[in-house]
Amino acid sequence: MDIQRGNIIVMDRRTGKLRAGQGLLQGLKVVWDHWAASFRKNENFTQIRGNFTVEYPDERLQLPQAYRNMPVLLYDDESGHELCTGCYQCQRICPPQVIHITQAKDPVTGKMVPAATEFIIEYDACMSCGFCAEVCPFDSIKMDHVFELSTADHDSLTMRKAQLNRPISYYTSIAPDLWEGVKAGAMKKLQGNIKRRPGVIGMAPSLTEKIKARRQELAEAAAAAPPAAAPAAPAAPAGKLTPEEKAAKLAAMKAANAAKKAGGEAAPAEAPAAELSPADAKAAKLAAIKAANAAKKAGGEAAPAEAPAAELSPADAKAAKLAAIKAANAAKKAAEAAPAVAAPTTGNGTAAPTDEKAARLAAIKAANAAKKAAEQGNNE
Amino acid sequence: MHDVVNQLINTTFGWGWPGWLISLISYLLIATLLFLIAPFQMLFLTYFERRAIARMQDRVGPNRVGPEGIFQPMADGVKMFTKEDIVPDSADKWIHLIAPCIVVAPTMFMFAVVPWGPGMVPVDLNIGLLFFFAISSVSAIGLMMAGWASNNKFALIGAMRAVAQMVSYEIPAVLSLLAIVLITGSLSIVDLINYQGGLFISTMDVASVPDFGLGWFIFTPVGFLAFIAFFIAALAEGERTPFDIPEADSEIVAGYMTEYSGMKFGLFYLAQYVLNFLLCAMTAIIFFGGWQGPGVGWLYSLAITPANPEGGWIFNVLSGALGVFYFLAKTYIFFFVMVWVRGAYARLRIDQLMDFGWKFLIPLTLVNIFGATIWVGLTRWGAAEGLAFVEGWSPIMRWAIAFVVTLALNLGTYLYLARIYAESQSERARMDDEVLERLTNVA
Amino acid sequence: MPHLRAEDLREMLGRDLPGAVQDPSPLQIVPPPSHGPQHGSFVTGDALIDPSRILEAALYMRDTLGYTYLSDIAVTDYLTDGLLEVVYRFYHVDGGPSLALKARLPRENPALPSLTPDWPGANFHEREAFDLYGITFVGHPFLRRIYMWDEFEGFPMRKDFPKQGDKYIGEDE
Amino acid sequence: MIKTEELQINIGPQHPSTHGVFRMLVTVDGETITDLKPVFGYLHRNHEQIAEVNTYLQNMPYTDRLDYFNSMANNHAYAIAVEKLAGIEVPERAEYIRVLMVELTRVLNHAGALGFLINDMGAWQTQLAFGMREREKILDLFESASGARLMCNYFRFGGVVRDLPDDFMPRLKDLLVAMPAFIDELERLLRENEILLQRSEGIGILPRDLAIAYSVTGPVLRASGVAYDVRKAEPYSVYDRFDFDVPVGSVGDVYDRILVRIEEMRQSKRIIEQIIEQLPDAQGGHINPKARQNVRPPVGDVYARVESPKGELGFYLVSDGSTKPYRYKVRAPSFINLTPLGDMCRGYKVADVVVILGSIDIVMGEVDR
Repeated sequence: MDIQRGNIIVMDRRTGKLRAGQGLLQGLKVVWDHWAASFRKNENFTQIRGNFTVEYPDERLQLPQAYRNMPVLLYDDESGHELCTGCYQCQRICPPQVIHITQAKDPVTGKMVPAATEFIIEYDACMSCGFCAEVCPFDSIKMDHVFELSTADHDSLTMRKAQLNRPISYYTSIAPDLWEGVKAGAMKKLQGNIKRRPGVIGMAPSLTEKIKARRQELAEAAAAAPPAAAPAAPAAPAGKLTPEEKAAKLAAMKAANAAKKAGGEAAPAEAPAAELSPADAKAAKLAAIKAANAAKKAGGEAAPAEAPAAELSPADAKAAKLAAIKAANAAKKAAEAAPAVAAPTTGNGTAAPTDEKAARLAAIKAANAAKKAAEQGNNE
Repeated sequence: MHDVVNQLINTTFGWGWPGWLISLISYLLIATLLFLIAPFQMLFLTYFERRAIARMQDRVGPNRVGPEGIFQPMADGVKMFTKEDIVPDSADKWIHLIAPCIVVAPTMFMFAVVPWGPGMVPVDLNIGLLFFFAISSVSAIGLMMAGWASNNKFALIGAMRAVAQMVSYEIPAVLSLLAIVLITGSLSIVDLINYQGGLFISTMDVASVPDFGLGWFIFTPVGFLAFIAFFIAALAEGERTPFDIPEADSEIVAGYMTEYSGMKFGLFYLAQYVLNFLLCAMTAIIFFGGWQGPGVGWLYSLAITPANPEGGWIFNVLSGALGVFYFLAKTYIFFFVMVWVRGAYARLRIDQLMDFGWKFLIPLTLVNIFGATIWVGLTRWGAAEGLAFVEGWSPIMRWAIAFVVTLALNLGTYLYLARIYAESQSERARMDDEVLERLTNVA
Repeated sequence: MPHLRAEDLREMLGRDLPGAVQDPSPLQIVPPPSHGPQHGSFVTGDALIDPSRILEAALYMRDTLGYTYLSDIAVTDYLTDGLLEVVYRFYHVDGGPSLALKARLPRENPALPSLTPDWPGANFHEREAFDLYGITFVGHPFLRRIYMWDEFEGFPMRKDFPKQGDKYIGEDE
Repeated sequence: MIKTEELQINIGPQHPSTHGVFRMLVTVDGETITDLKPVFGYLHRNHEQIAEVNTYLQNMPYTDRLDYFNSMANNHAYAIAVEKLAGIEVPERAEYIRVLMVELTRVLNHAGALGFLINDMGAWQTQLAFGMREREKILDLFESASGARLMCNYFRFGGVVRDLPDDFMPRLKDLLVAMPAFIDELERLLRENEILLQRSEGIGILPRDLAIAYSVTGPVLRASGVAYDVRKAEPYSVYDRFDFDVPVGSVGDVYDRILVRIEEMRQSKRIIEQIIEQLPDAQGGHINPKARQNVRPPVGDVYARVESPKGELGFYLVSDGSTKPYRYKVRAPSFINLTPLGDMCRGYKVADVVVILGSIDIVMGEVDR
């Protein structure tokens, strides 16, 4: 046959050469060269001699970022929320069908919530194909680099959600570039999902001590806040928003506002920080709109002033912030809390808010304090 | 040893024990010492081999147990001892049990005639070489017993291969030594070593050569060819690659050892490595002067010997230490060569092994014996033996002529044999008409 | 490089082996869904050969057309259409795309003449088809199960082979 | 004349050199083979049936497990088959990356196969260790690109799963520096070694016509003197853009198979060098963004094949219009190359059986499916 772009080479068998052991000596020479070179380490791919052994438990190779072993679930370090929404995409794509998801339900309304209450991966049957990580629209499921998984039995390789949870910071430590590529979208989606998660649903269960307790407090505060607003807004849009959620946001905004008032020098520092994170800004905007709506119903006189501001703001985060502040003010007025009690506390709390996170924490603390104060005021 | 014990008991303590008791005690001591040395050698050699071959393959080898993994063989030994000993149901239990012992015992006997240093030989038999090779072939019986008693087809094939190979390769091994024996005129291993003093030329051939202990047989054409033939035969006797056919793991699993486990398997291993050690030692002794080396002869001449009772005992120790060092160094170098060969080559097939032994090595060694006779004639004989024309040549001249003649003879023979052997092999490899017909008829 | 297309092959076979080529009927493959978009039916473009004359056609391929290289024998179980289809795939050693011969068999007691005596390379293909689909190749020298054990009952690649439950598990354990 | 009894030996299923759970029922007269029947199926998992219950994409990681030495080549064949069936376009750059991976796979496979072959001849793993060392380097590259060393699962319909990482090309160029040295060294070890020549010359001869009749493919076919390479015979992907030669043998014995494999590694290296030249100019990304992974191809059947390192790997797919293949048939090269084993071994010695088997280069995952 004729061949395009190439020839047919008939291999030369080198027959007719005297074979008197020179080939054997050549083989010995090759092996000797390797023996002699083996006392140094082989350094890179260009070398074919030298000791190649990586003495595994003592030294380890750097695993490439794309390395995939077993899937894990990510949760956000800051909020403690899992990225997973229980959308069943991974369960559907999984070739050996080892992923089993139970989606979370709102305990009150019985509706589906974008979170997974249980997430099981049978590691013993997982084939590490990585489809689940590829298909995950929320970038929640990622392939881990840990490969030392051996156990004495199959059962301990059935991983439940608590064992699968890893913080995002862990994933960025093993695959920074890969996470950088999806980070913005993932975090944006997460913020959207957090808002649709009532209470502590969707939080990494392993963080029980710290965040869950805190969250519980927020929930309590939220449980307290609606009654405070209830007299003014009896017909709150309950179906759309979870009351606790809204209340929490409101409280945060309120606190932020109070903080700004209290510490004049802290305010300028906080404003740019707020601008820096678009996801936060958007959330704030949403909260502001919601708060404004609530406030509109609560205080009739504030509504005409608020409505145009809320409508104008969508493009501008700062405006949203302002609107939120205004809404909070309105809400505050409606609640008739004692600002005098709240102000000193928040003043202390925001004395040195150097970074965004600390500021937010401070805000939450301040909000709690304010809420308590409000509660007391109500009770009295 | 006898002298030392005698000195200690009768002179120092003055107990005046009879000679037979002294002999008994001293030989018991020697035997105990050797039985301790043999397993230790085996342990060390396994470690040595694994490290060396790992280096050849760009690896590190065992390096976890103890410093640089030196205790790895101990760990393996412990494992061997604690393994369950499985005897197949249909095996012949008694023969299955005693076969490893029969394989191990001869290798221990062979230590009896191996000189370790000047004056350090357990028994100086005047037929030492013969004893060595006679005893070594006893283990073939053990191998056959092992293969047969296992009642396993792989074991049987392995045993048959082992016996065939051992029997075949005894012949070139002994024939190649025969050339050396012709030159030295003695079957005693001690004489063989004593012959190899000198500096590239043996003092026995040319008396004026200074004695640096370097008059090894390897520096003569006859000795060199004999060395090549003997070493190849030793590889076959010791079942080393490329002749590890009896236990060809890629073909017949483990040959005669297939059905053995635990310490019985360990005994086969022990026997094999001890045999390898002894064969390397023999190579070192016969062709590389054994303990001969610069300084040993001079130190030994100052030591206490029957010939020189006034020597200093310190020279006994020094010459012994140096001699043992030379001897072991040479032996380990040969073992390294064995490992090296194992690292480089594939295994021959059984029929090719037989071909090589019978059609190449044996003619080669026969020609080498002829060369040895020429050597002896040209260097030793004179008018009395009918070689009048050599009279008047200086010893160095006679040596040089003998060197050239034997070199030409051996080289020519080697090349000629290599050519016709290669031709015969490629003849075999060519597809014969019968095979071709069979293949085309299938379609 | 020879470039015979499937249509050419059909035409040539129709000319040189009259009666061997059959008209392919469209295959439904799966029952039409009760709702949603309808799947089209499948009409093969390859030469469909009368099963009893498959050997003849294959030898024609080899000796006349020079398609000496029998690459693959694939069987498909069209349960809905009630037939098994065997695809023989031939190549020319000089290169070029494949030519396929297809034969349709009833699902009950399917039988075909074996190609193994002429193409020893068909041996394992046919044993596999026998093992997994139960097609008997008449004239095969050693028609035994190739993957499953000899005592195995049923033909596991058939579409009606039960996917659940295994009667072989539980006997020993 | 002494009457001898024939002995039946089972080489395998548990045996050091059957390359997996493979059994050869050998009848020997002394050491000479009079009959040999390959028996397999110990690893049978009805791969084709599993594939029928999976979607098209879900089958991709299963193809990795066919011939676990060459998962990239398996991916390629399957991806081509589905793309042909569903009419998916592949961007140029993706094609180059695919061919790059497959050619690396070929080097890797042949390095390993030669090593195992010499191991079967009784060498104590030195050649294997050298081959494995080069294989490890290539696997490192695979790992950095695909995330896994063996079960790469790198190909998707319309491209590959992700583009090459930044450090891939420098490491590949380093590897190409070492590759000729490695191949030369292997050749020095194998080509003139008298022992190896004795073991391989004239062993397991498969004449040209018989090789075609037996449908063997790949290096085994080419060693028999048939210059049939799917890359040339029916160019797929971008193989028509590269210059490379097809090595063929003249006798068809084990030695020719060794020589052909060594030369194929050189040719693969040539292709890789051309890819490195042409890759920066290639159009498109690593995957066709319009290609849906959850394909639903139109009703029909398709057969697509590639030149896998072991031979012609083909996938026959029948679509019923759903997301799952109605029929999925693998034409496995190892499986078909085993067909002539019995005839190749008859008349040779027991020791030759493992060598001939090693020269065919089978992987049981593919044979048993």
